[in-house]
Amino acid sequence: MANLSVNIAGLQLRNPVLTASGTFGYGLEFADLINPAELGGIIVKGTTLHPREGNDYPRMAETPSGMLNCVGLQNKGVEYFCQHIYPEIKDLDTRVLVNVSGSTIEDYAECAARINALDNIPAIELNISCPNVRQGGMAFGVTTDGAASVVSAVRKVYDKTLIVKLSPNVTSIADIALAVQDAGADAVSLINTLMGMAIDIEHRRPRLSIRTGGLSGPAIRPVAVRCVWQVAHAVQIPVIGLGGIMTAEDAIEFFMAGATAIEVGTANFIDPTASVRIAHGIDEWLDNHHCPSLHDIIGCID
Amino acid sequence: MANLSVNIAGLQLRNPVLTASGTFGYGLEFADLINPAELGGIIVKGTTLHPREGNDYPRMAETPSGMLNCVGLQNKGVEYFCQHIYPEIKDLDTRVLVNVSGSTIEDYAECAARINALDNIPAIELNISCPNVRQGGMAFGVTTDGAASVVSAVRKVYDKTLIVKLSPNVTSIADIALAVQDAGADAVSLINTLMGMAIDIEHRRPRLSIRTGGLSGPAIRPVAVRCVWQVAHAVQIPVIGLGGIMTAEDAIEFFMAGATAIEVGTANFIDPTASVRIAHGIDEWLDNHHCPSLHDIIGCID
Amino acid sequence: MTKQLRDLTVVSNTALNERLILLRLTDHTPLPRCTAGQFVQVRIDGSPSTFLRRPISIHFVDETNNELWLLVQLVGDGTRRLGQLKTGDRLNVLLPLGNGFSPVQNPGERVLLVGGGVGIAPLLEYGKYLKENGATPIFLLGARTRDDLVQMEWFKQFGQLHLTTEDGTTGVQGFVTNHPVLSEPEFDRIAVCGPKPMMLAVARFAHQHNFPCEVSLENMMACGLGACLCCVEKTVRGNVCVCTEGPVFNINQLTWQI
Amino acid sequence: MTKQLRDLTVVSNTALNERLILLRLTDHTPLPRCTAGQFVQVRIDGSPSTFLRRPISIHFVDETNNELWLLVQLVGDGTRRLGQLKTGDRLNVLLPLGNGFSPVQNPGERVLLVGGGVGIAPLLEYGKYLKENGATPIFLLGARTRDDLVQMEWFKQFGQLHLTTEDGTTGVQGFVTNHPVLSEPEFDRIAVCGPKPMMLAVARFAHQHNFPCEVSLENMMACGLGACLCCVEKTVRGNVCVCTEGPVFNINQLTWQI
Ligand SMILES: Cc1cc2nc3c(=O)[nH]c(=O)nc-3n(C[C@H](O)[C@H](O)[C@H](O)COP(=O)(O)OP(=O)(O)OC[C@H]3O[C@@H](n4cnc5c(N)ncnc54)[C@H](O)[C@@H]3O)c2cc1C
Ligand SMILES: Cc1cc2nc3c(=O)[nH]c(=O)nc-3n(C[C@H](O)[C@H](O)[C@H](O)COP(=O)(O)OP(=O)(O)OC[C@H]3O[C@@H](n4cnc5c(N)ncnc54)[C@H](O)[C@@H]3O)c2cc1C
Ligand SMILES: Cc1cc2nc3c(=O)[nH]c(=O)nc-3n(C[C@H](O)[C@H](O)[C@H](O)COP(=O)(O)O)c2cc1C
Ligand SMILES: Cc1cc2nc3c(=O)[nH]c(=O)nc-3n(C[C@H](O)[C@H](O)[C@H](O)COP(=O)(O)O)c2cc1C
Ligand code: FES
Ligand code: FES
Repeated sequence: MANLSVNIAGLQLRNPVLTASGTFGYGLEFADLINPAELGGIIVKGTTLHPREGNDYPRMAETPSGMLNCVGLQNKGVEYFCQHIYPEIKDLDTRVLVNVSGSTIEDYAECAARINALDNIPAIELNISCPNVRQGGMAFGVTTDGAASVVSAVRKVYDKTLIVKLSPNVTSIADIALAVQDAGADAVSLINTLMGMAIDIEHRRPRLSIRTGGLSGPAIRPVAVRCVWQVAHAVQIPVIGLGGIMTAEDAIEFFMAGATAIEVGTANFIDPTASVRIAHGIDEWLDNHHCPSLHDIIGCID
Repeated sequence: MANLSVNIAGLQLRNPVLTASGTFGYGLEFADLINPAELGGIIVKGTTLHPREGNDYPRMAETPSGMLNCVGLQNKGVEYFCQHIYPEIKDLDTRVLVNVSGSTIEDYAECAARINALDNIPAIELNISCPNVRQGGMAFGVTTDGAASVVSAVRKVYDKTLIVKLSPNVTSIADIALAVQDAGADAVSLINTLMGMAIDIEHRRPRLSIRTGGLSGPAIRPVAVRCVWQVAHAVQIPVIGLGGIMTAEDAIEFFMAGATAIEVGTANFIDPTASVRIAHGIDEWLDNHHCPSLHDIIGCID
Repeated sequence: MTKQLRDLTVVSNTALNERLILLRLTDHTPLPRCTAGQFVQVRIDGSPSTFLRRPISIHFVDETNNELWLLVQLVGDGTRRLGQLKTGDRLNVLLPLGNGFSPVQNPGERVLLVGGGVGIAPLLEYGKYLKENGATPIFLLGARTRDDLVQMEWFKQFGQLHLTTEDGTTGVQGFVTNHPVLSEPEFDRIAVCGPKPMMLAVARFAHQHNFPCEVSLENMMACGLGACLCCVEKTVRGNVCVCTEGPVFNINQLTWQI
Repeated sequence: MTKQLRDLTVVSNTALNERLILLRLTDHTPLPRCTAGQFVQVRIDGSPSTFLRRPISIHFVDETNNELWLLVQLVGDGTRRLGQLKTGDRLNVLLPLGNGFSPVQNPGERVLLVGGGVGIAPLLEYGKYLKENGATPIFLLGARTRDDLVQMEWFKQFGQLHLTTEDGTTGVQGFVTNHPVLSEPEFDRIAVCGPKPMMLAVARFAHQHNFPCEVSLENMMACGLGACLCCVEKTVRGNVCVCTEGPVFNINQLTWQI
């Protein structure tokens, strides 16, 4: 048993494996299949101030080693979350984080403020990078000014661990990371999905209802590893890595590139036990390579 | 037999299938396996003013449904090309285009000017998007000003069809496309590779000699289709689409997204006859779908 | 019903015609209880172009032999790969998923089960359940041609069989909605599974005659667990996940134009 | 030699030990002429994680039976997939590629062929060629343990056999460079294929004794045709493609520290 615990700017995790927002529901969906106590934490669905219906069906298309989605932040709003969902998940034996999305800076801040009041939510992940709704925050996430302004506003009302999730659909993700660090982020997570599109040539129409969507899965892993490596070398705050992680070996790539923790997303769909399997696999890998602690490999690629 | 001929800003191609630069050598490497007369054209390797050794080995890593490369524009320089290679390829029964790369605006322009003098090279593809050399033009390709300045300089000395190849590693590829259109490009081709990285965890080092490289292959196809769709809806000049095209059906996606021609890259490595197979397949698809001409489907996705 | 992830063993894989296979699966421990209309998510190994699991209805549960049967139409790389499985191979299956067809509501009720194409799959198990629980299933099954009407000996065991084929090679020529059994309708309710246009037509018929009607949807899925929100159907309650709130819906929950 | 793309048929696929297979391939038309040391690029079908072709040396050409033999070590998903091929399966092969070992230079010349691990693969064909053309091949083959020294009956037919194993289970214990055959060297030249450290050691030996020496490199490849420039090796002439200018190089062309 290697020491797998990590600390993300005050957020202590028993192991570095989180489940990625939008791919693990509220954790409850996987209750029959995995034990949350074996995870570092669960990041629940993108939550917005007001309820959202999301985009029309079809919302998904399979692509080589990946998938496109345009769910569009369907959720019942923060009020419903606090009233009905929080009570069901607050005593899960793991860290529960909320992914916060919005359309306006005020929405982001108000939503974050509401969650700040929930005792058992030790951190939020601010999604300024959703490519799937016109007002999904991607507009904020792609400029340094936009990103900084959302983060500053949320920082004012949110006093626990503030993780900001970055988009890879930018010219320089390191610049955005620096901007959110300066605006008060405690950590960054990356990457959100790459913007993509697929066409049903028989019907001559896009495969997704809103034409474009977010690409996830192993196809994007090389891009994600590159982004994590770039950002980890640019910022001082912890980096959480994700994008196409299917196995413990994939996760190790992210640690070596500089990530302190990782998130498992699309892999949950192919193997609902993926996150736990990966957590065990990391432990085993470290043991086999005589590393007493995960910190022995974090950022070892210069 | 559908009508497959297309015209890219004066460059007449007998069919819309080109081979992508850096993946088909000078065409001669495939002489035993395909008949160039069945192709719209061949885009030869990235050529620079001065000879280049390229990057150290290893230059390649396989990734899910794709590969990373960091060849780094190895070539013998434009002088050698004109003296020794041009004579061997100038009478190929297809269009031969040269992909022009550089480190400085002057280099680009001088290299383009030299090729302008070659009678049987009807067009160049200006590579302002190579992620694999520090001075590979990507610095130009990621800002509208940088892109415009290279294109303006080349436009002054190059009077045949000028295609500009764009990078997907930007926040808004449509903005870059508009900038190069305004600077005098006759057409744009996209996408070049996505910047990525892979790590050999056993040896704790990057899999590529210069750490990062360009991701190509089917993994990036959804990103490429999205970029083509965005750019085709932004510019007035023809768009050449590429990125992960392995089959005729993949190519059709690009036409529907707005491409007038396509390029086949990484597919040549898995099937050296891929480009010809795709050309035939497009013809067959159009016949089966009762389209007398390729133009019946170009840009049919709004 | 607890969801489980199991490596099931292929007992047999039989080509019923050029496009349909019957896959019989078993395990060394008892299979979980399943309800007719529920489905499973199978992991496709060894198909380079198939990335996600594939949802397949529970065709039949043979409790005596601890077998789960799947009826699969070979349409793309994933299902074709299933077609290559051999006796003894393992198949990773997530099950049981979703909500099935309604339980028996009145003893003796007559339930019309309408299936089209591979949509007949879940109706066998439902027919068996209905018969075993005192209801009377009546099958109305349609296909393009005779060879596509498979497993008929099995269906026969549980209820009356009415058939249609588009080419008239067996049963009544035309679509299921052309079958005379619908002209003197004495049913208590209807359950349908098949291509969308067929389900729409039957839903219209049911609506006109005021029969309660359930349809089984086949929206594209990623997780099958209610986590990804990819499989949503617009309902009177807004977008809901077909994989958890369906795949079986009463038509009065849907926003179809009927 | 014209390069060809062929769907070859598997005549047999034999596990020689836990990690090595012998794949015998044939075709209905005569196989192209190949030179010892050349290689083929095989397309791997049905492996979700394998994207590119895999380069494999020509192990042996059985002209009488129109067979091409490959000796493959199962190291990753691609080669493991080759291990699953069955008699009658098709394998898409691009061949012949690269430049092989030097032709016979003097009648009667004594050529030492040094192979380590699966690096013995190309040496069988080369040994055959040398013997058939009036030279005298002498094999020095090394492996970890006895079971890894496969195809020995075949090697024996073409020349003297000297063996080493790291664990001493057969032949001399140690590495090939520990073998006494090297202490009284009466060779005209040397050809080597195996792990890099072994090739380096033999290259050093050859250099010291002024023997011409050829090594066969295994740089990672994408195209195998000289088109992608991924497989380069630094040489005295700069970076050159191993797939077209090699895989066999005279050590005086390389920039190795010897
Ligand atoms: C709840 C549910 C139960 C199902 N039960 C069965 C069953 O019992 N037997 C059976 O044969 N099939 C069933 N299906 C359909 C089956 O899941 C698809 O045919 C299968 O996923 C296709 O996979 P593939 O890789 O072979 O084809 P692909 O290559 O993925 O697709 C081939 C073609 O089918 C289309 N397609 C794929 N999946 C779907 C879908 N879910 N809805 C609409 N179009 C689709 C694709 O767009 C494509 O045009 C069911 C689907 C659902 C959602
Ligand atoms: C010219 C040439 C001739 C060859 N001849 C033979 C032969 O006759 N028999 C044989 O068994 N093998 C031969 N090889 C090696 C063979 O190509 C690789 O073992 C094979 O590609 C591995 O594929 P895989 O999918 O099984 O493993 P992968 O999963 O791709 O790789 C497994 C491990 O091997 C490493 N690896 C893969 N390819 C190479 C390579 N080319 N060089 C160094 N490391 C690599 C990977 O980095 C990884 O660590 C030859 C290679 C070349 C270039
Ligand atoms: C179906 C789906 C829904 C998602 N929803 C959200 C979301 O609500 N908020 C968010 O920040 N990211 C969301 N994501 C992005 C993932 O959290 C993750 O960043 C991305 O999928 C890359 O990781 P992966 O390749 O491991 O899936 C979603 C991804 C998928 C596939
Ligand atoms: C090995 C390799 C070398 C390449 N060299 C060049 C180059 O010299 N100039 C250029 O513009 N693009 C180069 N590219 C990019 C391709 O032309 C193409 O834009 C990219 O690979 C995406 O297409 P694909 O997915 O079909 O390969 C290279 C790509 C590969 C894989
Ligand atoms: S398939 Fe994921 S929610 Fe239904
Ligand atoms: S493998 Fe492509 S040039 Fe050698």
